[in-house]
Amino acid sequence: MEGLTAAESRELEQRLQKRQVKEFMTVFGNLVDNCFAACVDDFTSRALSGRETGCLSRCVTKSMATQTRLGERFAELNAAMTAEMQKR
Amino acid sequence: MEGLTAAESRELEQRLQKRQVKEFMTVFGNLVDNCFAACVDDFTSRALSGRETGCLSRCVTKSMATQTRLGERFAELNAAMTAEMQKR
Amino acid sequence: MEGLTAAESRELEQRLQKRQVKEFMTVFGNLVDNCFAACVDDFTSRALSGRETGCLSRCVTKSMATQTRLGERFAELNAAMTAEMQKR
Amino acid sequence: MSLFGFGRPQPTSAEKIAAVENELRVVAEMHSRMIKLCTLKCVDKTYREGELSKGESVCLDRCAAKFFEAHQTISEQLQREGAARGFGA
Amino acid sequence: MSLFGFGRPQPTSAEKIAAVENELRVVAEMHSRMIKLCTLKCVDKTYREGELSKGESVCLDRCAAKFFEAHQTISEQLQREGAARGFGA
Amino acid sequence: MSLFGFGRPQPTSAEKIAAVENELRVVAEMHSRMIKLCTLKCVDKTYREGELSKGESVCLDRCAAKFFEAHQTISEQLQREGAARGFGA
Repeated sequence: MEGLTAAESRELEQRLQKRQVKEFMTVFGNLVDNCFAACVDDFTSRALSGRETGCLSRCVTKSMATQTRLGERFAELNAAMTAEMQKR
Repeated sequence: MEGLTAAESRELEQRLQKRQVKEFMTVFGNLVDNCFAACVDDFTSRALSGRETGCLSRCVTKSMATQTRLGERFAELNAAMTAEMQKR
Repeated sequence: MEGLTAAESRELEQRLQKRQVKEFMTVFGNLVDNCFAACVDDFTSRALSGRETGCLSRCVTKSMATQTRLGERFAELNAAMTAEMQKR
Repeated sequence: MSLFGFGRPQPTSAEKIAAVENELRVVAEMHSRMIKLCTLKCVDKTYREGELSKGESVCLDRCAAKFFEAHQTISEQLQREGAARGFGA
Repeated sequence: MSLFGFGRPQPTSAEKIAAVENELRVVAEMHSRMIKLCTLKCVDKTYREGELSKGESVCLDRCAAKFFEAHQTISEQLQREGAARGFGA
Repeated sequence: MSLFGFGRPQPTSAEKIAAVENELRVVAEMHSRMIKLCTLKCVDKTYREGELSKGESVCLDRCAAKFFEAHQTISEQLQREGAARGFGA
């Protein structure tokens, strides 16, 4: 954060917190969309069936694993790209 | 809105109005997307055909009915969930 | 922009620049989504194949042509609609 | 706002700017919506060609015209029926 | 904030407003998500009829209930497992 | 800004903050886009298993690498051709 005064850094930090909240909500929302769309299909009752509950639970676990894995790859690839750009 | 001063309430109200406008635009946009995607399919002319116009009109009516119905369910379920949480 | 003071115009202009950046990012993001989804399908290697690269390149060119063409139509139709509304 | 606004007959700067901004946002959203829908309806997704074919170009032109017509039709219907049914509540 | 906040025991106006706004946004997003998903699951896309059929109406009611249950189930699982795995990092 | 900016050689606080914020937003959007696309390409949607299979894991790794390459390729092409054609106008 070079070139920012203390007041600017504070302001920026507040905005970043807001952004993180927003991003978490986007990721969470996409997860709900995906898992509900993939797992819930039986509208003969008002309550989730055992099959649906199980599917949702596996979907959440798998989505979290996917995000963790892709997060690691993203960090590596982003670091490599940044290093590449600074060499030029 | 307990714990807010008059000035804070005014500020909040303005933001909520802005949010409502935004939400209406999202809902309206999704409706346009859905109905256009479902109803318009004939690109041999520049003007909507009678069939397309009829389909769009029924789609809008049905989408509004869907939103009204789901809005009622949402309010009930949200009230029940809030009551449930306060019991704990 | 009739009815705005100089200070208001400046403020508005800054917001419009921010909006343009945001819109460009949306359009760019949709293009990446579309072209990646349409062209990349082979996950037996880490690097893009010649076929995939060619497909991506044609997809970008065609998407830009689509946007240029639709941008022209949008401007014409919007002007016609505005003129129509002022006649009433 | 109209109920309690008797003390300030002029819209504030923020309100005027918000109004202009809002109008431009509506137009911009409509534009990007049209691009998305008409690309979906008209453009071949195999991307064997990098240029728009004649058929695709004509389809895009017609799709744009139909999109505007549909947009206006839907807006008018929503205003008519939505006012009666309290749409969006 | 809880670690370094000892100098200001009261939340500022901006913080209080942001908290209320945020809560309302969560509810609004949940609402529009439910509309999208349950329309997809329950409403016939040919639009041969302009009114909801009995079957569609019942499906929407059940879909709404299932959506709330699923939403809560997923939130709870994420809180449990996410805390352990550092979800979102 | 570069044409008329001779009166203020220093970027304002708001401008500096906006620049940092913008860069982070670009990265964040790229990240969430990658998650969406690679999940779609690689993860089995029946959710019979709660863990990623070996095949899915390898597919995700390769998909991430291809996504970065595609992202860069597309950006470069847009800069080349977009400058010439006035893309986004």
